[in-house]
Amino acid sequence: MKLRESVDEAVAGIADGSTVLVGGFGMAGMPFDLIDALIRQGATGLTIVSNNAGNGDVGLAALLKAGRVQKVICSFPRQSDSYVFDDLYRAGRIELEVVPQGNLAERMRAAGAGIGAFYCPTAVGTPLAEGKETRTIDGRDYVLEFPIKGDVALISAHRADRLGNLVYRKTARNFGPVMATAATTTIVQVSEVVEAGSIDPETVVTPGIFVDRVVRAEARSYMVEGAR
Amino acid sequence: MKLRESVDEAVAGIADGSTVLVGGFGMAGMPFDLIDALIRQGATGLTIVSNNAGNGDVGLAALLKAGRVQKVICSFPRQSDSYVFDDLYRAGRIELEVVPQGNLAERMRAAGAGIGAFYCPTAVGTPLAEGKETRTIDGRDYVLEFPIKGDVALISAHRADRLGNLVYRKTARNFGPVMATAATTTIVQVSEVVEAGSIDPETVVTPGIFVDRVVRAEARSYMVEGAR
Amino acid sequence: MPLSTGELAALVARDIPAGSYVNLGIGQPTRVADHLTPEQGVILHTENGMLNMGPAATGDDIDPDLTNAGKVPVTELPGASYFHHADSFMMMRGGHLDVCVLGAFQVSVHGDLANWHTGAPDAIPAVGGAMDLAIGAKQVYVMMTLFDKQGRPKLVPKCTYPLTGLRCVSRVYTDLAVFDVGAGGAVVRESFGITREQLRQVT
Amino acid sequence: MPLSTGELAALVARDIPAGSYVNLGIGQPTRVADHLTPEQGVILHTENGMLNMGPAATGDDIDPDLTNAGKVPVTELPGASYFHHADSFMMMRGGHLDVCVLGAFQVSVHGDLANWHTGAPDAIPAVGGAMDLAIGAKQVYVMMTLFDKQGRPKLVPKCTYPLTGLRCVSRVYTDLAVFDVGAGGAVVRESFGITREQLRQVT
Repeated sequence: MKLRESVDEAVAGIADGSTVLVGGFGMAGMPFDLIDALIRQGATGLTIVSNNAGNGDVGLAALLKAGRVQKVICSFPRQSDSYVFDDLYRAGRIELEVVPQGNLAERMRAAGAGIGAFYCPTAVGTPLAEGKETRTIDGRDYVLEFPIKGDVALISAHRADRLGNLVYRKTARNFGPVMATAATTTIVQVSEVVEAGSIDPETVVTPGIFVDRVVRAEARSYMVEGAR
Repeated sequence: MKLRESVDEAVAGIADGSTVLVGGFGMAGMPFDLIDALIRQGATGLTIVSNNAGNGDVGLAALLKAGRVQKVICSFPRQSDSYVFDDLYRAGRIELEVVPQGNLAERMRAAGAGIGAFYCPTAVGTPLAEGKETRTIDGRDYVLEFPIKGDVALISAHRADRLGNLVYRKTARNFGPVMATAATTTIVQVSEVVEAGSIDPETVVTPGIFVDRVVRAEARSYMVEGAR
Repeated sequence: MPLSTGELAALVARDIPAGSYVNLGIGQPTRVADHLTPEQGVILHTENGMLNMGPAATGDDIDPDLTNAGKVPVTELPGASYFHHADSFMMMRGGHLDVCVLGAFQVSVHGDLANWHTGAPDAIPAVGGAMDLAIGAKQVYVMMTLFDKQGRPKLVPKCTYPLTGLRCVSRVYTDLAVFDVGAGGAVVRESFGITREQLRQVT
Repeated sequence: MPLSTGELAALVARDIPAGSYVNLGIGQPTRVADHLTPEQGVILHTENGMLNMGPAATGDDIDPDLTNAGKVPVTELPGASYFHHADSFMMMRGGHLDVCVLGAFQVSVHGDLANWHTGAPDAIPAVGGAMDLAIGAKQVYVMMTLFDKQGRPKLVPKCTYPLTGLRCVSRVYTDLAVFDVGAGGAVVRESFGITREQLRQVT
């Protein structure tokens, strides 16, 4: 029931103004085919939560270029090839909230775990904590951080079974398992779909309970920045 | 450097008055051999954090019976065969802090993750939230919960490599991975020790960074309560 | 005719939507599993770290490393997964379970739940995962008798036993009637061997 | 003689205790890895979800799914493990890393770190994992030149650049000297081609 026939079917119904969690660390784990489908689908005014703000002209960068994104919440927008974001930002055409990478992960985990807020040691005394509540606990200072919940998560995994159980490949795992827990609707593109029972239950990384839609998509051969 | 020759060597140095996190859910995942070694080692005045408070006369129950435990922090002390704890408790010879099971897990995770405290939806309006700070966030009520950090964790896993990477077996996994992150010194008994590289890196459940000492111990054939 | 426990379990099972992720707690509600059909494709969660739990294990299938929340040996179904306790309770507390079914000492007409402690001064308190389930699952069903052994209703205007969770129960299945509970109070959905008039008098 | 970047990286590598779990951030500090010996048994962590990361990948070993924090393709060593971002940052923020080595714009003599933002009004802010590493690792080493391109000391009484973390750096490795920093101020451990008197004048 979770399997979809096409990436277009997989992204159906994403509403204008949605908060969309997008997996990937740079190119690794980026759900390219789902993002391309989202561009075709047409939803606009989106808030994107992702570690970066797009590379080159593909994936997240293509979505930004298409003018569908109102705000980006990320840890590291600036990269050697983030020119699409850079131009939009300098032109004042996109909002940016910079979040320390660990807070990005932990705030999404909090959303997935039902935590209302948490005291975090990161960013104490820095500009990124300005205006936030702080508290001293056992002699250490903390900043109060709130969950980041997505309407939708778009992630990429290596293999899924028909129940939505997922395994990933190497460091392409990154934000996928966390985002899967934090969104109302989690949509996953995978290289391979197998029967239930084909994935060793001890090795499942994302249990199917966190997954709503699965679609097989050819793994794209994308560039690795450092390998250019 | 993490491998120990014997369980007695593995538990060496545990101080009187330590907080000891003890893995297991009932019998499954209980580190029997490490607990027996701890009894021989002699540390006393211990605070034990574990889901239950011992079964029959073995494992945690034996440690309690030996008079080494001052306080138990657990979610479910009362079981069909928890008579050792029951007698100590009724005699006023042991302190008890009952913690909802999810809080027990999340408070240890918080200790492992550097979280100072977190707002939690569990137990709002119940006796277990009495005297605790509460806060309404986005219209929902939460209780403020603080981390539980261990001086020592004693856990049981299925297999370790020489770097301390661990995999578990079925529901014996339970609290092991969480406790491993939450203690200053994590001590693990395993059925099998293998060379580095023998465990598929995609399937490691507890990375070695959370593990300080590993010892091989014959898996005990223990009773399953429900199977009696 | 009042329903037997088995009939009640079957009734609950029938009402669980296809494809749901469900936790059946411990004790009597676990009998709901016997009445779920393969076509329903319901996936059972057990708090001690497993999804797609199968039936109780017998004979050579008994594995001390594979038990349910009641510590009874169980089996795994194809597509199962294992995870640690923080992840397991994340599923519960984060609102990922569709339905949980719990026993109760008392439920209030507004959905308050009391099922962990009788309030007896000499009782050893033990809560387990009850409070996490109560506040976490999207739908909390209670399965209980309508009256206790002393003949007092267990569906009450206000719980007198120590609470497990506030306004968390959505439906109460009893041997004599099924109720929706919540902000508007209790509403009878169906009854068995008791008239609505009689029900009104006792609840 | 002032140290070259390679010599400085070798110096840092020499000071990392055997068996340590270490994060080398991005950029220049990653060169420390080239000088670690197998006997040291140091295990490298990369924030994007891996322990026991190996050297950079070349040729056919390049795998787009296996990169370091700088998005450079790398390799895995025997005993590696992969994990998701929340677990990876748990290692950092929970105090499980023994050492991290970071670059810096400025470090204060009391150990404040500024390495994420120049403060230039037109710069696009980007923090990545810098703040998490700064507050999380047991020992935070900084590796930088002692002077910036305008000849101003980067070890300062008080940082003027936006901070990454407060009182988090324990040691500063520069081309001209190594300092311990902290509550008591900066203390020179060793110097290279500069006298202590000269150091006192500039820092």
